[in-house]
Amino acid sequence: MQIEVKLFALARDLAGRKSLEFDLPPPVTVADLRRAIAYSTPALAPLLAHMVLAVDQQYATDQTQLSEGCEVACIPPVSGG
Amino acid sequence: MQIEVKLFALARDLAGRKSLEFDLPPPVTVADLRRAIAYSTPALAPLLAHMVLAVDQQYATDQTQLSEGCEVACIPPVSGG
Amino acid sequence: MILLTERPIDVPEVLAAVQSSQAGAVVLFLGTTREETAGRLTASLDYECYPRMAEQKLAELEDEARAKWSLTGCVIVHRTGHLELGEASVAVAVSSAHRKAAFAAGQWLIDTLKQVVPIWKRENWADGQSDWIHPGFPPDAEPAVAE
Amino acid sequence: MILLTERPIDVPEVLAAVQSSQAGAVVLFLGTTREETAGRLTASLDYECYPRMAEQKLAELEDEARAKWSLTGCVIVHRTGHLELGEASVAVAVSSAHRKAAFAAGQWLIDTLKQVVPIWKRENWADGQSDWIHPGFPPDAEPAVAE
Repeated sequence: MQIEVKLFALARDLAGRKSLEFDLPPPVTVADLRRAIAYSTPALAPLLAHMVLAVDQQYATDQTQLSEGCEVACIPPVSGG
Repeated sequence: MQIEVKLFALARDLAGRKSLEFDLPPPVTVADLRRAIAYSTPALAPLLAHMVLAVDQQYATDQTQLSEGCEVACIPPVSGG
Repeated sequence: MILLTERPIDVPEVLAAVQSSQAGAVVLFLGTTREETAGRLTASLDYECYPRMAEQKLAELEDEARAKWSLTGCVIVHRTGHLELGEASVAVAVSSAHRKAAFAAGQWLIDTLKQVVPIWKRENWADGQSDWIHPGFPPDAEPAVAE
Repeated sequence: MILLTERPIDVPEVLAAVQSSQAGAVVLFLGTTREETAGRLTASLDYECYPRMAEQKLAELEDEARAKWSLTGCVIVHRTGHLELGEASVAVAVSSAHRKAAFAAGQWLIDTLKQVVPIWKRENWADGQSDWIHPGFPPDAEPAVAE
């Protein structure tokens, strides 16, 4: 399953790119994707523990199942306002 | 002692004038002045029980002593804002 | 800064007076003329005040708010005279480094202003009648007018 | 109404969008760029957002506020891109028949926005360094930056 993960703010700076691409065998949960991110991009590991993943613009838990074509993003701690 | 009492809003409308004048023998307290107002201007009596008197721009109690030249006003319940 | 004025309240000027690069938070409250009060239609309002005491009480409110909270700016403006529907009768603006202080001070200022500052509102009803609004008087009046 | 914009926030327009003769109370919150954060001087700020999710979360905030309180108007505007000192990064404006609802909704909206909307601030310090602000990360960072 093709998954693109959007990166923002410090996560993008640490990874040196705006998104990460993965091809993982289904079924894939957010927890699976977290492990793939940590493995592929060690520079993100310290921040990853502080990030929530969003699936289709909603905050997800480790148990959330990913589906083909869903939109995934890493959300570091927010500081708007 | 000459005392002028300013009237506002419904108090002024009920009395039909902007102020009341009294000449009372000192010492004069706010309670004395209230009695004089009720006696001289019966139209104000129902509202008078709901009014606070202000002496020199500060809310006064019945015990407050009036002094020569002080500024006295009847303050009906306020509705600013 | 406090002001009683017969002219329309200049809201951008009120905001400019409290904004500062020291303050991260600005809270503005505007009280505006409502068309309907307890089911009755208003055509316009008149506000009267006891000018010398109203100014003194407003200045005391600013002093008390600055003593209670760490404020960068504090402006209270109350309109007097004749107001049409939708016009602002009062503006309270505060700024602070922290938004909690700004919200708390803004709310305290308008709540306390409505309790202690000698200003009175007359509702000119759409049906042609006019009434001074004195909360609690007459004792059997509708209670909704002071909000 | 919600808006993400790279242009300066038009505050009079925000206020006009919530004012109404049905609403007696308007509360506006402005968050502005502070010169000093925990003793360090800021030269400017950049805000980045995840546009699609930020818009969705802002719209959810408006819906939730309208469900919790009886509001006449509700506008949330967040600036993105580059901001100079003193500029407003966020404006929240609500109107209601009653001021308690307007204050409560305004405070809840800005508090919740700061917790859930995917927007990030980068401080461009006066000393030339730049830092993304991620409250709680790194774990030993100064805690004062998120206020």
